Amino acid sequence: MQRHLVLRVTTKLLMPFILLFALYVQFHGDFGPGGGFQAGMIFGAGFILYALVYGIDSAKRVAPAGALRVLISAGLLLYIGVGYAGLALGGNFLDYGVFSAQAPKGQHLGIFLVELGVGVTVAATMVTVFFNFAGRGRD
Amino acid sequence: MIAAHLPALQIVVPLVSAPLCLLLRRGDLAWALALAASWAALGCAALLLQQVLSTGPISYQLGGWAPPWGIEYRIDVVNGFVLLIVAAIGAVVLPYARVSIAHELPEDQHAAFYTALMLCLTGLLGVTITGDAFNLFVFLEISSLSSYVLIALGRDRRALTAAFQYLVMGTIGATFIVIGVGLLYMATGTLNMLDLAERLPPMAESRTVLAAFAFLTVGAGLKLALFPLHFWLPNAYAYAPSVVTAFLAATATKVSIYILLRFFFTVFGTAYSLELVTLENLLIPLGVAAILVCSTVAIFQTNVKRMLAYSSVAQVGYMVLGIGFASTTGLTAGLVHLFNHAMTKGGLFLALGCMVLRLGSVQLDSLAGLGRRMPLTMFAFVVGGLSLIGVPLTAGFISKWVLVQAALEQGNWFVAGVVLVGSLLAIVYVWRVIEAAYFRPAPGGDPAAPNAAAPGGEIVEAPLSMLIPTWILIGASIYFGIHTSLTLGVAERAARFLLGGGA
Amino acid sequence: MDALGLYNYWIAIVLMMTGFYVVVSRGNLVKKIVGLNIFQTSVFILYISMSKVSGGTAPILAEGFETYSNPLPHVLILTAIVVGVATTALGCALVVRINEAYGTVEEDEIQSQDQEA
Amino acid sequence: MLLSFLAVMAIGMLRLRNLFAVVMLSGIFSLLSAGLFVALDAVDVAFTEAAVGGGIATVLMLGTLALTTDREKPPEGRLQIIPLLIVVATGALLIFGTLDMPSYGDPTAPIHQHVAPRYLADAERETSVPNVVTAVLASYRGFDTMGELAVIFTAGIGVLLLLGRPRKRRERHGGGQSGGQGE
Repeated sequence: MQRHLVLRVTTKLLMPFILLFALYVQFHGDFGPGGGFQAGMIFGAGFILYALVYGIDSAKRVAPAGALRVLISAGLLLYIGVGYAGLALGGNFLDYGVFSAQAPKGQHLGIFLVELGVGVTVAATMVTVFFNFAGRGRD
Repeated sequence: MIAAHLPALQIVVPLVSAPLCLLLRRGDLAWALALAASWAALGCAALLLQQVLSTGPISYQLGGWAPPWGIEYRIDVVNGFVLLIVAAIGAVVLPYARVSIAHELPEDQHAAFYTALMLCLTGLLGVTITGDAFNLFVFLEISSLSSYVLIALGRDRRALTAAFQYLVMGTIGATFIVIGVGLLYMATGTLNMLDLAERLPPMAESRTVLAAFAFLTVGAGLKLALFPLHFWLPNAYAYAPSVVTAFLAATATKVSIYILLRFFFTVFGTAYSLELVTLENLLIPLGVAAILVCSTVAIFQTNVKRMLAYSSVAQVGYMVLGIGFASTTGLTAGLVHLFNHAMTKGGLFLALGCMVLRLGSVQLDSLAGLGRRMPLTMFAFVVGGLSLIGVPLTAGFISKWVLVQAALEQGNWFVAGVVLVGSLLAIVYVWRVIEAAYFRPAPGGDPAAPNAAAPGGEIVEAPLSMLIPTWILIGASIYFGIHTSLTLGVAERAARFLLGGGA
Repeated sequence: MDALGLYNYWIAIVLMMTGFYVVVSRGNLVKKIVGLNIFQTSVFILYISMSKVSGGTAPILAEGFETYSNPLPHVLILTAIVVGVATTALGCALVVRINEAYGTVEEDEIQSQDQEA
Repeated sequence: MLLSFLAVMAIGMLRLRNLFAVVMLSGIFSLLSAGLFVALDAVDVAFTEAAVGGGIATVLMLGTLALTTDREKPPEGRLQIIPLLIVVATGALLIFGTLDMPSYGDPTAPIHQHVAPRYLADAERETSVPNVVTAVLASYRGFDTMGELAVIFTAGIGVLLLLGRPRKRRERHGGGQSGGQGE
């Protein structure tokens, strides 16, 4: 598909919107439907679209396997880290209330952070899975 | 401060080590980290059990939300005991893993392998410790998914099909558990196990609850390889990497049995499970069938790993029998056997792993003359075999002795007889291995051995890093055959706790 | 407790059993995974059906709404969906590897190859 | 109405032997059930189901088909009785279980009485997040979500371990038999 001009141009036009939408879903999940998981999925799907149109190789230059490996771990570590932070600040594991003098604010911060962790790991996992499947082509 | 958060640390320490292992990339560093984490987990488990024994059940509120709104960890004698078993096996298996895995897996997969292994350990511990029915499912899936991967890493291509079969069966089992939990939630409006236990008795007549009970039983039965649902297990154990087989054989089915116990006795309550549904009419025949059929099948296996895998299904039968009696003695027998069998079977599979390292195969024929070439490994196997049979002074004897007592208490001579017959069958299959190893001459040069790991045909003893863990487990199965106060004492308390209303 | 009130659950159960039947009866490994997917999705439908409150609205708090549907099953199913897709990914990876090792994804052909070996 | 469509899809997937069509149908199945979830007020779930079932799962399965084959071998003529019996028995048990369930949409059902009201009443005050689903997911039951993330992580590791290496070194079993499509 690398040679279809229409596809390439459309993809290029769409990409910013897909990624922007992913970010919107990520950060607006507190108020409307959405959250880290859905955002990660959309982000991953957008990237897969890019890889399909522009070829796996150029996609891999954008997101090398090593970086993906780091990102997969980083998201989970962020989540667990938030949990540990709760411990360190004198609460129970994953207690976000202690992050701020007013518990609800701390909660909001905690939710924001863990959703971010979810989004990162999900997106990176999706892309990794896709690369690994695509990398075993017939050739 | 740390003591108060032990329940969370028990899970989170191994969990955090998993992504870190992946980040380290170097196999040896990842191994060192996993080792440290597994020992820390063992320490947590020991402290927790001690705390429970002296002060009673511990409750920990994750996220600081009170149950039933938040998720609660609840440790009592029963799961404290199971936690200790799982963590101990993890801590013993890891030192062993380094050489064995270096031999069986390519270098660049090591870090990811330890990641998967730590995830599996986390999942199993998480299933055991949690007091929330849905949280149980989530952690069950962590352990299941990682064990599918671990099994698929076996060198034979049949490992792949075995893993796929396990994936299908395991997913059906897990989905059944989800259906069961959903039905319970629909009937009561809560997911917390203690809360469920309080709300269920008034609805004992409800058909929804009965359906939930059936789905949970079948779902857990699939996971623990309860007799007619065991078809995934022999292949999965036979073709997985040695370390994985030893780890899973000693922990995964045990945790599933714990799930069954927890739902039967805590959530539904003794009155419901035994008086209303009369579970013993189901469990005892299944246990008997498992012992007789699978022990017999084991005799005809030529792959020793597969032989022991069938024997595992039979041993699950003993534990199920113990649960089926539903008396304090019966449950004690089930729980003690859970512990003893974890030590014995773990040790046996580790011994087999040593043979795989040197021979490349564990076909009966290739073991010929091994008694002289790998005396320590082979002797470990013999001792483990004796414990499997249930010879006095081994741990296996203790559990079978208590089980027979439980049978006789209820005047059930038939079951007592079955236990004896099972031991006789075990003698036959263990003897086949011993006969091959000690009484057949070692083949000279042996072109049939499919592995070139021992060039020049010289087969030497396995390295110490593998022998010591093997002997720790085998030694434990002797030690706990002589000093029974720890195992029997705790198991009896746990049994009484389960029957005493459960709460 | 009228029959109509349970209709939703029953359809979900019929779907569930269709998926389950695909899993246990079909020998094609890809189809087994599809079957598992149907099975699990139908369980999700069962859960979400439980959560519905007549006259309720989506559980996002806003002015002017009084009744909301039950959010807890939604949360559980979100988790379950993720677990489901993780299982699918692993299953697909295994199918690819099996196909590389055996050259087929039919259960009976794999079995006959194993018996020859 | 939607439910009936779903049933047609499911039967279609059972009957069809062109695996490509089966996978496509399963994608549509997911999208339809996402529509159903919207009708049942579960917007977050619908969103996820559409992204997962209609998107990622379908892409994964198409990828698998591309690497394997898209024709299913025709099954042997006989009707498979044992699977049918198992399935019918399971289904009957479930239907039996539904008999004592509260009616669909009944606001007085126990499920809406015990735990859930507190979330609806207090979540916004306690977490300052108006989407109750997000609040429960990330805070009240945040530990479940951490587990869920670990599951995804496990799947990522699994795929990495299973498919991450070039296929040549994988042929351990005689090498010859694995003629596959690809070579």
